[in-house]
Amino acid sequence: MTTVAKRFGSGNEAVIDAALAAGCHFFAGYPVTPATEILESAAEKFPANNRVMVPTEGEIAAIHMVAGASLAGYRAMTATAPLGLSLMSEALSFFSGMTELPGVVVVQQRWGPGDGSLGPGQDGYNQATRGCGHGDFKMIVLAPSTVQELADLTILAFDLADTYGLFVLVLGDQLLAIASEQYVVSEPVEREPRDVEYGRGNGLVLPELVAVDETAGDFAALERVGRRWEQKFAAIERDEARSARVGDEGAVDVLIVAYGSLARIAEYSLTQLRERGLRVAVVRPITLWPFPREAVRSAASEATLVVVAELSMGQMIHDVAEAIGRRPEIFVNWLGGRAPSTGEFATRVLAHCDELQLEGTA
Amino acid sequence: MTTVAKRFGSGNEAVIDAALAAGCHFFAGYPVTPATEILESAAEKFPANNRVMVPTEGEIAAIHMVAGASLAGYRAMTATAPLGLSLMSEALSFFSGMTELPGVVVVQQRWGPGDGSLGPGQDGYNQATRGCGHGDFKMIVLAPSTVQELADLTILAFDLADTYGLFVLVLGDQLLAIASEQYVVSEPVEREPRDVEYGRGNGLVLPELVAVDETAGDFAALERVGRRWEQKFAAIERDEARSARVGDEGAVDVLIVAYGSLARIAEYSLTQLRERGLRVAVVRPITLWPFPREAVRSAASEATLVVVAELSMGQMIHDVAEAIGRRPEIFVNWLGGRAPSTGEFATRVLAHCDELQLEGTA
Amino acid sequence: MAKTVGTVTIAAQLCKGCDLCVVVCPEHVLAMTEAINDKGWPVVALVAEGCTGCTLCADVCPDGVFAVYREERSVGGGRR
Amino acid sequence: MAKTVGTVTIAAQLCKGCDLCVVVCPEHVLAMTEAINDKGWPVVALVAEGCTGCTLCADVCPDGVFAVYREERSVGGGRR
Amino acid sequence: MSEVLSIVLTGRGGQGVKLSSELLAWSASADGYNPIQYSVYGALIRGGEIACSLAASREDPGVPLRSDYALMCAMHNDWFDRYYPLLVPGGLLAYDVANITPSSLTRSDIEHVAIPVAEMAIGAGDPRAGNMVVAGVVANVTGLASRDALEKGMTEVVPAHRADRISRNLAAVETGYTWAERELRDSFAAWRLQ
Amino acid sequence: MSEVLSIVLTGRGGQGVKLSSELLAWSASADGYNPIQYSVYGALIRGGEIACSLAASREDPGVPLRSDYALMCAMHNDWFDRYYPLLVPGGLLAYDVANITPSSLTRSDIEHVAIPVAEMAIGAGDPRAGNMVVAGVVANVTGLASRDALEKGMTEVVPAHRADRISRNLAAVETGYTWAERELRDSFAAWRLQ
Amino acid sequence: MKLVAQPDESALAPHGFDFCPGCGYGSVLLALTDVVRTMPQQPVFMVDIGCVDFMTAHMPGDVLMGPHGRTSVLASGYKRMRPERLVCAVQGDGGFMGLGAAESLHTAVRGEQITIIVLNNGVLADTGGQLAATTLAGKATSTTPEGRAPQHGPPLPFLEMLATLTGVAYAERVAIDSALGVRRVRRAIAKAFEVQAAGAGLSIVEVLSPCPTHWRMDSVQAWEYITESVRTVYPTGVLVDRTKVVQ
Amino acid sequence: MKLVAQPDESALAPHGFDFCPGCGYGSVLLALTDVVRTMPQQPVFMVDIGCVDFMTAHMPGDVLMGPHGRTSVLASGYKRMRPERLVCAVQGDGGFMGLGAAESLHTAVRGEQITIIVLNNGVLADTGGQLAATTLAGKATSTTPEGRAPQHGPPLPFLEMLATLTGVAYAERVAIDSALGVRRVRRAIAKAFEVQAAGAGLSIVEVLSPCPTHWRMDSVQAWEYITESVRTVYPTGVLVDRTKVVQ
Ligand SMILES: Cc1ncc(C[n+]2csc(CCOP(=O)(O)OP(=O)(O)O)c2C)c(N)n1
Ligand SMILES: Cc1ncc(C[n+]2csc(CCOP(=O)(O)OP(=O)(O)O)c2C)c(N)n1
Ligand code: SF4
Ligand code: SF4
Ligand code: SF4
Ligand code: SF4
Ligand code: SF4
Ligand code: SF4
Ligand SMILES: [Mg+2]
Ligand SMILES: [Mg+2]
Repeated sequence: MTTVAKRFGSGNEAVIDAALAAGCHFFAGYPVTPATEILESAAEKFPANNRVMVPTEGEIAAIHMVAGASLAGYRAMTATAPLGLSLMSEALSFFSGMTELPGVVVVQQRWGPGDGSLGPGQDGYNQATRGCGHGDFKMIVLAPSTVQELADLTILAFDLADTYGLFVLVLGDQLLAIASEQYVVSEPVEREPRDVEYGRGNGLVLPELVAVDETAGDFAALERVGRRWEQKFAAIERDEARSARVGDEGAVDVLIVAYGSLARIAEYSLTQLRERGLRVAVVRPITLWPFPREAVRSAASEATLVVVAELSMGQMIHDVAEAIGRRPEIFVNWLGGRAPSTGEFATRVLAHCDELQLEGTA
Repeated sequence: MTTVAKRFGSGNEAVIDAALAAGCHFFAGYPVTPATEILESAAEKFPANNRVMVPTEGEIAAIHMVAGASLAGYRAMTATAPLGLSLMSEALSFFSGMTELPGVVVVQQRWGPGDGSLGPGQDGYNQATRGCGHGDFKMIVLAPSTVQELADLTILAFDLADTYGLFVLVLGDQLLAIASEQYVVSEPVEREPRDVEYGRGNGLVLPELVAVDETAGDFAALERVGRRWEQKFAAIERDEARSARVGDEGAVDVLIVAYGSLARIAEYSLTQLRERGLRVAVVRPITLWPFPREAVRSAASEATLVVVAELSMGQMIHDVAEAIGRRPEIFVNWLGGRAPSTGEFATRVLAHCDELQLEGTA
Repeated sequence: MAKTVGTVTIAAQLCKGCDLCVVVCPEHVLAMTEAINDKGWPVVALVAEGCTGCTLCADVCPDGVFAVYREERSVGGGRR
Repeated sequence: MAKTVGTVTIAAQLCKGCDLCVVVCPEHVLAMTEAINDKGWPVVALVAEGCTGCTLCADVCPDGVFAVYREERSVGGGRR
Repeated sequence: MSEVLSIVLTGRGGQGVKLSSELLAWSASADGYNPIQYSVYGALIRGGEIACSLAASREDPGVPLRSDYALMCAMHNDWFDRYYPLLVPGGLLAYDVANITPSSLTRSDIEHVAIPVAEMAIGAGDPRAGNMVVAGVVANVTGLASRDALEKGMTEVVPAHRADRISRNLAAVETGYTWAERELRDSFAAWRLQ
Repeated sequence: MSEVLSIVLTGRGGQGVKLSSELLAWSASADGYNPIQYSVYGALIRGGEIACSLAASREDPGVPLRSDYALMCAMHNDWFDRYYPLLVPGGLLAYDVANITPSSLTRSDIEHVAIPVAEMAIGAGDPRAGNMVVAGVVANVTGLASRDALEKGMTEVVPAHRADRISRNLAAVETGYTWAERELRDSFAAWRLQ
Repeated sequence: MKLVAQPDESALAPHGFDFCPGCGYGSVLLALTDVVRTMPQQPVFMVDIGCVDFMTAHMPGDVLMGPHGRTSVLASGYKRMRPERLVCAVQGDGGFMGLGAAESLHTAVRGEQITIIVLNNGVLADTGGQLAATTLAGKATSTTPEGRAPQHGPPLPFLEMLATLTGVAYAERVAIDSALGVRRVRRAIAKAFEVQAAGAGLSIVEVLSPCPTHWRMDSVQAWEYITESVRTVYPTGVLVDRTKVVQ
Repeated sequence: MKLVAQPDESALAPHGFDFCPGCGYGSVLLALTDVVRTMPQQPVFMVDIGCVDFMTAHMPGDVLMGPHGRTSVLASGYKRMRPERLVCAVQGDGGFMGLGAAESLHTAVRGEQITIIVLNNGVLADTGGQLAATTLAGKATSTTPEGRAPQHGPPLPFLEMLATLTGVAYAERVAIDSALGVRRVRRAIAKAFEVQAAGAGLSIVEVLSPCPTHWRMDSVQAWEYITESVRTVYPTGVLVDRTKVVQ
């Protein structure tokens, strides 16, 4: 039996405690703000727990090492910012999409293109949910909103990765990364390597695409592999969508859709919104892919106004629009590495509600 | 006055003829199927026309060289497949998103994650339209459907890149890349370098994010830059969406939405669909970002069934769904590097129509 | 006196007619033929006596076409 | 006889109190003070006579704090 | 007779099928046709299977991927099965007599013609120029390209570092062209481009 | 009195503000509170501006980014302007007497207290330990952490390779703690955590 | 008569190799198979993208194909978790010295306990014979139709550079340009695996391998080109053997 | 009295540098400014990401900050189109020898006509002092809390390796550990620009630069560490000067 300890620390530290508890045995990574502390924590705790941590010369090496360790049967991970995820994207397409190796990448978002701003942002949604690398593949994306949830979802990420044979991204952000809170994670667990069995011909040959296509240039055979993947992704869309709802039940005046740290800010702003006589709720996608379409759609169907809030120019908003079949009435966002206080959040939402002459029903 | 010559050649060759006609003076690149011939054509024609072609050690070097040449004021380009675009994505976020340098990347799609299949595919839509690199930025994406249009859009790409200060992606595919057709492109043009003026302080300092933020850690100033970008992207969405419609006018039984080579196949399948008594049309997005939402929406509003066709598991379909406010009734796709003949295309669409018991009105 | 004699078997379906074995064979007992195998390549054949089983052809053939056999045979009356 | 005399001016707002100049000054005329500048760093000062204007402090200061002045002065009666 | 002539050449990469097809396309273009040409390869294989699709018309030739071939030229058993069914009824299969298993020729709704490719190539002085012989046959039988156009096309498609092959290639083309003129005068007449 | 106590420490990175804040958070946690701590930096600057937000409660402390500070501890003019307005009416500004320009202290709806940081640090034997003095003051004035908890917290937040600083740091904390006990007994009483 | 030489059937299954006539990669594969069948354990192979990946199905052991240029780090990750296994990356020169040069370099810096077989054929062969880091000066490729010129720089002596790093326990360059050369390939690969088994550090075998197709030569000319030209720029032999020092 | 030494005011504007106390980067910036003000034209600078990018606003010329590790190729692209301008990449050791090692290497292979100033401070400083290719053996960093150990490999002598390439016209390593050292930095940078102006090839100046913060030392100790430890692993001096051969 594993014991459970209450700890106090940053989100970045919680990630490594969670990884140890999930039986992760390998970490490789390259520093980048605001994920660096994850590496540093791994550098301390992985060797101390008889696991391997390799500080590499860059992100590309890191993700390939992780894939190698995963092929060896061990739970393996890296951590980075969207910036570094860009450099990993070719490999992720290969290893997650094509060879179906399990693995976990924790991505702490900041804001902006290029080296952008170091402040909090949500600029990695598009990349994580659909564009991380070429090719027709998907990775599960988990979006925690507290340090505790960051730890919990890191553990879940390893399980999902093993279940489906893909990489799972835990998409945090700068606030989660460096804010310190209490959290509970069980003690480190040692895990036996899983069997790696894809055997054929002289031995194991990966990826399957190569195996099926080896002599024939047979596009039909390739298409069959594609169809299998299509079904796998459809199954994940069906079974793994997760979300949480906070606030008033049933019909509301204002439904806020937000994820991650910003969702938490939105949740705490509800008090102030209610003071204005509004019935309000926050629906928070926990899986960004698969997007919890049904949960968002049904909540929106009982809401007068739908608000989408993001720390970006609008990335998740397209998934929301698709889910609810219309453009959300209100979009509020903050850019530049800036996140609002709960007061500023509420004020901004209220200004839009006033403009749209919303009457509260509470 | 430039003369105009009729040529016969592959799409890949047409790209380089078009680049020369657009006054592109610099090419750097790394080979990858099915874009390699673009490099090879550049290797022949760029030096012969007194321009610079650098075969680099990889995609990352190529895109950085292109950015350097662009900073020097010259029109510059590279070419690759989605595979290589993944490796360029970090730099594109930096140079297109953050420093607003103009540039052109021709991307010839194949299919599949990883090194996937070498056959035709449309696996780069997500990546090109919204996920190419981290950060809150957009690149214009042009999708030709014939060799002639590939040439024309390559030229347009340079113009748009200069107008808006960003990279423009020309998203072709394997069919367009290697199919040979007649095309018309004007003769090579020499172009003076543009003035590069962002002057401040001791000299030009790019990117602006660094310039504004240099001493103050001033997230509000960073946000102002973000807002300017937001407006720029909004202007592009308003002014640059392009699409084409072929087939019956007005209300139709079946509206097909497809892009690139597959749209061309769809267009030629119309005859066969009409033989079944259907009124049919194809709406073909030419800009994938900005997506021609209005054109698709209004066409769909007069259509009984909307068909989305892709050589992928479904990437553009999300933009169509968002545009028309519902899930398109029919999705047909081919995977594995396989594209249908016009007959197979029509048959597949008709099977769905039959299933949905569509009655033709023609 | 003992003489080394050998022979080779040729997996003609694997041959690609690259000529390397022909050039390397010290006894000049290999030659390219007019025959084309299923893969579309001209194939090599053992065209003369005198193979010593030296294995050079097997060493150089990139496609694993040769198996080489060898034995020592006593020749002549052997003067003491 | 000519003696080289010098002096330095110190842009105290730029100083970060790293001590390099203090250690390097051959005449030991620089010292760290208790004063803290606007950036929050202790600052260096010229605390004694004897600067020769050798410029070593300016060479080593990573923050461009020093301007160095120098002149040759004749000292003593000068015996011939 | 359709306004678009659609043909396919199949074989193995090492046989030079693609060069034949490119030659035909370039030459047709030089002769005022509007051709579209596209090759499909067996993935990941050196000298592996190849099929070259060529459609030409005085107007719009349509899409690169076809399934309506009037003429198929088969130089190898590989991929024969894949394209043979795509010949339209009344179409023509011309095949390399040395490389196609006769028992595969099962359709009765099309015409079959055997080409003595190797023999002609050797006759033309270059045993490896079978692909050029075939190009000559196709050019003649379809009316896609004149002798003049073929000569122009050849200089376009042969890479600079192989320019020394041009005249040998043209000799092989000519052999095929003349052979078809003599032997296949009536086959394919219905489809021939004007 | 709100159930959540929210404080902010501002200054420059070089002053060790973050370490103070972490110490307070860890110690509060050790004392059974539920704290949340978050630092904002001026981008791109070594030793640049920093603000450390710390909220604590027996229950849920809420979000990391705050705008409802009951206590602000200002160690430098930098970013003073950014956070001073975020003090709630009735709140307390405690400031380093040597580093804050008195003319900035313009609000009349809050209380102001000057801390002789440098003097106390020197008194405690380490002129650079001003941050620790401040931590002691805050711990005492807010009731966030007991002496015991501060001692525990210190071993958590000081990195292993700097363990030799622990006792000097604790001396400085103690100086601030005692000073506040003596001088600020009544300030902030309304907000103090129990 | 006694059978004295025969290729491993399983290597050739099912239909032989898919390389061009005269390609040296077949010889490398046969050599590798010969070596492995005498070894107590089968290595696991990480095969790079390129013509080299036509080896995938014929390898004497488990295989993972990896993204272009990075199989050395992939192999390192595997080896770090499975130190008891022999791990071998097989890479083209383009991948090893060009696209993946940073990863190759740092694999050598860290002295990863793996074996790398580098196939130096002087071109990016799989994509059609473009300039590689190893193309000889003056040599025409499809991206340098006028030949490798000064602005492209001279061929890169990467193995010489890596051999200076102490993490590299063994580095040898061999050439497929004679029967003897092929035998040396076998010997070098065997030695490299021995070095790995001894845990001495990274072992690298670079094979100068003919690519008649893209060199635009026949197979025999390609061998001669290696002997007369390539080997003057890329001399064969043991560049470094730090296992000797260790003993 | 006569003014005999004064830093360039424009370099320091508006409020001086943002480096830590005792950081060598300030000295490099001042040296660079000194050199440039005596030159007939201002170079254009491509500055890498890292603590090095705090130089951006103080550079004596136009500046483009580039993505981490790749400024050498960025600079090369610029220079290819503007051969008349002097172009200079300024990079940290992490970017130059780690993340961007492939691009740095091939910039040297091609002998790009630019100047690269590499700041070797033995750590990835900007992100908080992690292991870099240049960290000395045994030295503790935030990702090697027990010190750089054998599994991390020894420090990488990258400049030595590059100096073997003929594309590198000039390579010198200098150290900021004395007044004399600082003067040599100036001289080396001046020489590097001369080499570029002469079109002789790539010129590289590697500066051993103290990082007291992450070395966990005071400024004076950091100088001593360079003198006593760093320079034994990374010897200073001219590694190669091919301009001499040319003349
Ligand atoms: C990131 C990436 N870029 C480009 C390619 C396309 N590509 C496939 S193989 C190859 C060249 C391989 O050259 P080399 O490594 O020398 O191997 P060879 O083919 O010569 O065996 C290239 C560029 C790819 N697969 N991945
Ligand atoms: C692709 C990428 N990965 C990571 C980072 C984060 N990062 C910024 S600076 C830096 C380290 C810089 O080290 P070095 O090049 O040695 O420069 P120094 O800070 O020491 O001057 C890192 C890893 C980044 N900006 N880009
Ligand atoms: S074994 Fe020797 S002699 Fe016999 S065929 Fe082969 S090379 Fe010639
Ligand atoms: S070496 Fe092998 S493949 Fe080449 S000709 Fe001889 S038998 Fe055939
Ligand atoms: S100029 Fe020389 S003597 Fe004068 S203060 Fe500076 S170092 Fe000392
Ligand atoms: S060297 Fe410069 S910064 Fe350092 S103490 Fe002296 S004057 Fe101040
Ligand atoms: S192209 Fe070259 S390397 Fe590739 S299989 Fe052919 S000969 Fe071998
Ligand atoms: S961290 Fe090091 S390199 Fe960066 S500014 Fe401080 S001393 Fe200089
Ligand atoms: Mg190669
Ligand atoms: Mg550094």
